[in-house]
Amino acid sequence: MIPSALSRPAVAADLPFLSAEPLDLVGLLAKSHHPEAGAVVLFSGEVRDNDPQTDVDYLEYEAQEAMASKLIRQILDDACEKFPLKIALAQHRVGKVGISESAVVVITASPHRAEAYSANRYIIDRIKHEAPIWKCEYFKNGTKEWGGNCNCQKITGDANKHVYEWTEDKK
Amino acid sequence: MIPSALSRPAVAADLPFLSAEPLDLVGLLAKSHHPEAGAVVLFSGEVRDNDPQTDVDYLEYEAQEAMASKLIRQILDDACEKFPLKIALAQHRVGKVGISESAVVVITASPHRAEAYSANRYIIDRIKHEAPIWKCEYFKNGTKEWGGNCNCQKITGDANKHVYEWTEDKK
Amino acid sequence: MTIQVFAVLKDYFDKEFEIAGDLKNIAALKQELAVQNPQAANVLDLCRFAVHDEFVDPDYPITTNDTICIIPPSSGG
Amino acid sequence: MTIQVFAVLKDYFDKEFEIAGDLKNIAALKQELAVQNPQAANVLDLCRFAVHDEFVDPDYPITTNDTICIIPPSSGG
Repeated sequence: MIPSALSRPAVAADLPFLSAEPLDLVGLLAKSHHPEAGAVVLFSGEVRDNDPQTDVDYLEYEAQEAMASKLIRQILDDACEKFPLKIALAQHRVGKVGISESAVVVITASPHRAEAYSANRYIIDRIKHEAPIWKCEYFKNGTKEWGGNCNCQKITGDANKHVYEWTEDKK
Repeated sequence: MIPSALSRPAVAADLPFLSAEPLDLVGLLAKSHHPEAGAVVLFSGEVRDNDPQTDVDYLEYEAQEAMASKLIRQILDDACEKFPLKIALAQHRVGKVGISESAVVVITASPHRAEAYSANRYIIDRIKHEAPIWKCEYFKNGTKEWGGNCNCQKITGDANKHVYEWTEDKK
Repeated sequence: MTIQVFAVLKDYFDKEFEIAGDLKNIAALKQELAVQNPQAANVLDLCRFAVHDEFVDPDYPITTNDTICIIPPSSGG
Repeated sequence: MTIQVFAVLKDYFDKEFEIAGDLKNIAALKQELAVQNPQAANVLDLCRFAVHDEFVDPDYPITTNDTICIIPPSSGG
């Protein structure tokens, strides 16, 4: 499944952007090599158990699936416009996710490593800030808490304006 | 092989830093999860075939193995001092390496993603600049060329002073 | 019209429910929901609204046949 | 003393060879090698020298029993 002879890189058209099953990191990585890509970067966002207050038992992710899938595709397309990528893929988990399991994976491949890192952060930052996907932490004491990762509008005053880490790379 | 209850993170003490065999990216990734690490970043440096002049047939890597191994261990130790890493590992290939094969892999895992990316670039940049490892490109037309990735001393005037990309992340 | 809510909004509303009445646009719908459930008013202020899977502005006109999604700030990853 | 060279230096020298003579330090060794093989002088200028797997300075004293590695600039990855 090495994408070849494409004017635009493979945005993993056959990969669903959301998955109710465990993410197959090693399977995706095994397919993410390209003869013109000297650098492959994989990011996996995983469930931690060290919440400062109470221990996390598991997480559950909910999505507005149609909008989330469309947005992830758009983010990958945008990444391919901004960076010279040979491979760009992303998949986010929905449903119950246990400790140390992957909630989201992003793989980028490009001729040189600077772009592979920058594009990878671009994609994950936008997914985390913009995709209509929500995390609910279920704690061992029986309580739960909906996540609030993206509080950008408290800073920017605009639900459409986000503060991204990846912009630090662009100086 | 999840490292647990270590005051310093596992620097993959049982993993040789140099390997004459193909790098087992998926095996290494499968082991690189940690309950306190919310972010795992894997970098794979792979052999490209699109040299602008002539087509690369394969690469061969040579190392001063004792010094290279010691330095990679030192770089991983330094990374663990600078960044809050739960996992840090690196392995570089020696000998003949084919197109799309991995020549070097770096995996970092940390509570949050910014450090996992920064530490990963820190490690690969230092390995590429400092480790006594040399690349020789063998072209399809029968010629060969020793690589010159690190030309930093042309800029800095000092064989010990390197220009790193990862410093861009540190502002 | 049919309202679908997500994530933390499910602590205040049913996941999917019908709402009747003369609501001419998204802003009017939001106000009506805040009146029905005052505790949700702060959360609703942070949300965006979507019709046919596209985000719409407060003055977007709505009809009784529309399905409207209320989208809290993202917290994926 | 025994000299080991790596990478591009193997185009100019044997991978491992013996060198005799009254060479008191690394700088003297480097000068001797450049005299023996003038085409290698530019490359040698870019290299570092190591004894017992540690980098050493030009004034590091060497003896006939030492093994000295000549290390070109890195090009790994």
